[in-house]
Amino acid sequence: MLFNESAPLGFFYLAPWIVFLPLLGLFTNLIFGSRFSERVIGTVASLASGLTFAVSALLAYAVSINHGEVPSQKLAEWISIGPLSVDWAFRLDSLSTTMMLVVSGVGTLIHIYAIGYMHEDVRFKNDPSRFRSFFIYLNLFIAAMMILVGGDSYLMLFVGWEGVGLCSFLLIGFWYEMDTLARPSWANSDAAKKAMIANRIGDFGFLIAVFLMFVHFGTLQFDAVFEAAHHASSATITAITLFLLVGVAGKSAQIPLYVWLPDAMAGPTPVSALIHAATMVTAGVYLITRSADLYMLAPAAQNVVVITGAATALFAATIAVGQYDIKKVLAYSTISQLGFMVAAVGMGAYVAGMFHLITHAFFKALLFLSAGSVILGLERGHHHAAHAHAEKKPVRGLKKKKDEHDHAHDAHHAAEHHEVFDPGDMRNMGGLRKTMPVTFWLYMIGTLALAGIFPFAGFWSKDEILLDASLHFPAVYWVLTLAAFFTAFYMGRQVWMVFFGEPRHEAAAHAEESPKVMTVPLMVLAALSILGGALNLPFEGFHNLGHWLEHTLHEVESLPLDLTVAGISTAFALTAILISWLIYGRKPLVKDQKDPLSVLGGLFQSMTDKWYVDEIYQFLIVTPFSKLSQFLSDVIDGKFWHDWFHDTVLAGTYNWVSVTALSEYADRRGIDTFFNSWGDVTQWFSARLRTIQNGFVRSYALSVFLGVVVIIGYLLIRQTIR
Amino acid sequence: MVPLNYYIILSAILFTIGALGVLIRRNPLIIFMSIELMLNAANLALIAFSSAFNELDGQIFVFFVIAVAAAEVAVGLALIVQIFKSRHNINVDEINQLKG
Amino acid sequence: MTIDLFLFLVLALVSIGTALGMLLSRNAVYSALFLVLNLGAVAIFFLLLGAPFIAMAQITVYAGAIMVLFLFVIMLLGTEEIPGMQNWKKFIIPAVLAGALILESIYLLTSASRPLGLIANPSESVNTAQAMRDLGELLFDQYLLPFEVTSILLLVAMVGAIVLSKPEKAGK
Amino acid sequence: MDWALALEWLVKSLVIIFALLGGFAYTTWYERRALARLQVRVGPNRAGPFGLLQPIADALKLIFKEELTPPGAFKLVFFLAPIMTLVPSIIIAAVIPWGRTVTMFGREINLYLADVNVGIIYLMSVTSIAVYGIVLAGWASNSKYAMLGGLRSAAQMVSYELSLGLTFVAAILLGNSMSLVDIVEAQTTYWFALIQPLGALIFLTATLAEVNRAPFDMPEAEQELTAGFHTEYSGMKFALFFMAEYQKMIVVSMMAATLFFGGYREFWFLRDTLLSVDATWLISGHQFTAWFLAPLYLFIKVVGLLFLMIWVRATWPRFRYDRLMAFGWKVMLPLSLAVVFITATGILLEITTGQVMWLTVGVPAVSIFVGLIAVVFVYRSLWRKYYETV
Repeated sequence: MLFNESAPLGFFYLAPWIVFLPLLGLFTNLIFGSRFSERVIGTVASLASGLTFAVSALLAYAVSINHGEVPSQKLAEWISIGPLSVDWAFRLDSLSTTMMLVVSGVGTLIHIYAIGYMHEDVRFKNDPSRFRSFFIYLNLFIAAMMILVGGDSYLMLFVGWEGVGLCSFLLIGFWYEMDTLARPSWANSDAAKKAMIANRIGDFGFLIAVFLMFVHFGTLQFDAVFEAAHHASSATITAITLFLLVGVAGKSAQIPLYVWLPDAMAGPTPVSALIHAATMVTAGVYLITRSADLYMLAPAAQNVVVITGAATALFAATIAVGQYDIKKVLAYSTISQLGFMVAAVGMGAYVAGMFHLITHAFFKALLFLSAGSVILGLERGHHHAAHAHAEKKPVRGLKKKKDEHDHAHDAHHAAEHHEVFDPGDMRNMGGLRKTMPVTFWLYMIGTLALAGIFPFAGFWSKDEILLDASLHFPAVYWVLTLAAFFTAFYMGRQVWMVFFGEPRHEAAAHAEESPKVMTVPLMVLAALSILGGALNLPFEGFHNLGHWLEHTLHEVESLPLDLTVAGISTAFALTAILISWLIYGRKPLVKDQKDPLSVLGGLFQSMTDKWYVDEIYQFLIVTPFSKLSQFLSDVIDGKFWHDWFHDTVLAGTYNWVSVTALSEYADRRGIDTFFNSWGDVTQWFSARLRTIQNGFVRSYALSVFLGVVVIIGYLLIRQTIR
Repeated sequence: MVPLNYYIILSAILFTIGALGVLIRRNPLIIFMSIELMLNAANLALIAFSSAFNELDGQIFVFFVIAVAAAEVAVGLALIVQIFKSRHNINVDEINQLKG
Repeated sequence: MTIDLFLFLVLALVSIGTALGMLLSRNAVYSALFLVLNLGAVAIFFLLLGAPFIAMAQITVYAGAIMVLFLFVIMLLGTEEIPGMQNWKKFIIPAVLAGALILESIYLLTSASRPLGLIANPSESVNTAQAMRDLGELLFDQYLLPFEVTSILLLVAMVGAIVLSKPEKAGK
Repeated sequence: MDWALALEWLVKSLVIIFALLGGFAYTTWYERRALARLQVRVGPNRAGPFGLLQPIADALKLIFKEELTPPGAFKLVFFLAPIMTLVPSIIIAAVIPWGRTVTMFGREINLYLADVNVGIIYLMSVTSIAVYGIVLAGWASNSKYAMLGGLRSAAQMVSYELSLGLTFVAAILLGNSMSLVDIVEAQTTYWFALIQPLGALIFLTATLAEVNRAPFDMPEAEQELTAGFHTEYSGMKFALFFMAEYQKMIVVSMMAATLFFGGYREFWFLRDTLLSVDATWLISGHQFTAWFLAPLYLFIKVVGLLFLMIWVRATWPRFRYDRLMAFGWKVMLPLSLAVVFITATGILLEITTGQVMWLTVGVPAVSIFVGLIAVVFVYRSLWRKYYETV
């Protein structure tokens, strides 16, 4: 039954629709999409996502009036084998509905944004037919994410986990036959494969954790697992939680599995914003929060989580400083912020972690989307510059005839771009403040939120994490504060390089503002980035998020504002911004000028080269592995098994047996002779019997009739004799 | 009160006449009719048993036999018409090769 | 001799006579008509044996549809008369076999170690609606699968007949 | 054997036979008059008042005419064919009820010859063997026209029998019985023609084809086949064919009335009034049921349905033969299958939900809808064919 009518207070029966609605949108576009215009496709997909948000809101409302006590909504029995029994059920509590709201809310805004973004992107990349698949993937992602956050067991969570992984793979490799600069290459599909493989390692850990749970607890349903965990040995719990952490490290890009996330920027920017910043990568944080009951029982594992998170936060922040690609900076920033969250949930500050997750979703989505706007602006500028050169027409005139202009792009786009132009490279930007004012102001809001400046959302959430850390893990507190300092610094660097100074490239000079369909969702996100802090203000009587999550997490500490911690972090952030102004803002970069930080020499070069992690992985893992494979293939398989064992031992024996023993003696002299004589006899008889086969159907029937008479006669005789 | 044996004997006689028809007639249509007669004889036996043992299953079986006979006749007659069209002759003794 | 037995003997004579008529008539149309009469006689047997539905089905399907088709084909092809039996010698063996079969059957049945029983006059049960209902329930309950299979068979036969009798397109 | 029972049967059989014979005679008169009126003529009006003696004059003429047997005809079959045509048209009336049980002369008398529980299948089997007479007449005449007419009629009647039989099924389902008396009684509240209008329409159309009436009078299409299967017949043998045709008209009208128009039951608006078949009349102190109304109602309905047939003949052109077969197989058969399906579904829904609305509203609505769809498709395909030929 789709509708569970026994559920209290109505709305719960809507739970399955959070999955069905995106699937509905998906299939609508999949089946009918080829006849739809882009506008309709985008509207259908956005509507599906938006309705999902509405349903999530209703569910959240239902949870709130039910005080969080909601039975899981069973949709169907999925697996029932022996002791293993898994239902397709939806768990509705404050935690999952929060995640649903974030995912579908941010997702909807990004859907709308993507209508505008992809319209131009598919044309710059010269393949408008992929517009539809993009939205199909996006809807699939929403559905999978909803399964992930809505699942009532670790297995359902894993299903969603794999589903989002698949979508991530599909979307990173969306332009699979080119690289990020639209040159023919397999770079993008390599990035997709990298993401897939890195995630597989993490998923492997997750799966082992699930297996352990099943072996030790006999169930995978959340409540049952938590209940059983109290009676399990601490070693078991520690093992489970550590293996879960491996999964988290894969999905949420923690050390050592983070390497896929920067490469994931190969996907279209809305994907980076939705999947690789706001929602999917936070699945790990959600998983730890969901498993809070388990982690509480394993302090050692918690410590490992904290250390992983803190190390990731600092490590990624330093790399971000050295990046030139506008999206790469944000990618490393995302890794760093995820480190914050993981550290927070590791410390047991689940509310702080979730709080940062939500605010981060807002401002990082905002930043990525604005970056996308910048990139598109540069693309347009590049185009117009090329046109202006080619046709000697003013840029303004072209802008009026935008529609025809788009067609013109389709037609002779490929011929236009001779030089390789990277619209994501910050060294090509500069001065966009004037040409793209809306984007600039939105970007500023995102930057301030990320840097943790009062009163933006990031300030409140980050401070809460720092405050928790200062109370429990002083060392970690300082690491995180340092990471926050770097955060503010690289964001400042980015803003100065992108928006201030003079254009360093013709494209930047001709850059154009994005259309409303892209900027309006950004404004919504900007508003959320400003006001998001209100979700959980650290004052008596507020702590809304804390009280809300209390339904699910049970033990929540509500810390008051600590002016020391807030002051230190604000001071650090302001200092960092000031330093960045001194380096990049006071004397803006000019064209082809080296980065001022290059004075640091090898240190800065290491940051730019990501601390050589990829190279180390290559050296430590990939090269030995391929060497080993080569060895196994060439020597063991080729030389030993194939050449020697197979050819000499097996084939030799076989040849002797077959040629000499069987063929010559057994077959030719024995069997052949026998059957040849048999055949002669048969031939002789058949020559006699052939006359019966005369083609007259009735003579056959006569034979049958004769048979009948004889059989009945036999019966008769038998009966008489007896 | 008719003994069941009488019905069976009648059925046997009818069946044999049908079989004879298949054996001695050359017109495929008549052969077909003879087959129908044989089926009919079998039906009679079935119904007689059904009635004697007071079970309805025999009637059901006859029902199926009738349905199958209808199908058989439809296809068979179509075949005969087709053969006639291509050979202008339907003497079964002369239809002893598969080539048209 | 009861009236049942009298009726049986008369109908048996009619059915055997018509069967022989079918076998022996030179003209295919007469053969078909004899067969129709035979089917009618057997249908009356069915009525006597308490199977009115089968009797009516027999008339509707056999006499009303199948034999009409036969007549139709006979007339369509104009093959009323194919010389039947010029050479009597050829038919001695089948005839002897047939005679043997009949004699064997009769001997088997009459010499059976125990009698097969009598058929009571079923006319009381013929006219109750319950028998029809029972038949229907049996058909659509216990014998549902054979019923469906038969329907598929009919469908296949229909398709086959249509394909076979479709006029070939010009040019092929 | 009860002699009184035998006498009763004999009397009832005679009543039916004479009713049909008389009905035949005056149906010809009826048809000629009605046809004439529809064509703004007068029709037979010389013999007797309103030409009422015209049938008798016709009969006399036909009886005294010379009978010819064409050379090369198969004499026995040629002689038997008219009889084989006539007999089914008479015996089919045996199961049609024209009233209910009456107490008369101290015994209960059923106003029908037989109420067998397979009454409907009896109807089917008799209609199905009715084709023999025509086919054999065509064949035995040893004439091309007659032969073609016979073949056409064989194909046509076998084809339309399927639709006819399936509409029978609809009536069986609705009446929940195969006994015609039960079916009539089941229509006390609603005529089946109201519940299953499409089924009734298909029934009427298929019966037109079964009795070879216009617009389905292919076997005797004058322009093509002179007179079809009875081209070579004359005199009384021809009269028998003639008789058979008109008796069949009467009989199928009775069947239609019985299966779809309430049979001998009163019209629905007369229910529970004094004019109901169940009503009890009180005349000079004697109470008796109004049984005699039943045959009257049946008569009225038959006359009405006969008029429908005549009307159709007067207004509709004849079908082309391939269109006729195509119509039978491609339109009538699917539609009648749909009728069975819709009816059965409606009954099932009524049983499972307990809502009579399914039957009284759902089935007619869906049937009419399906019928309209069929009309649209037929219309479009006709236009397509037209454009292909133009």
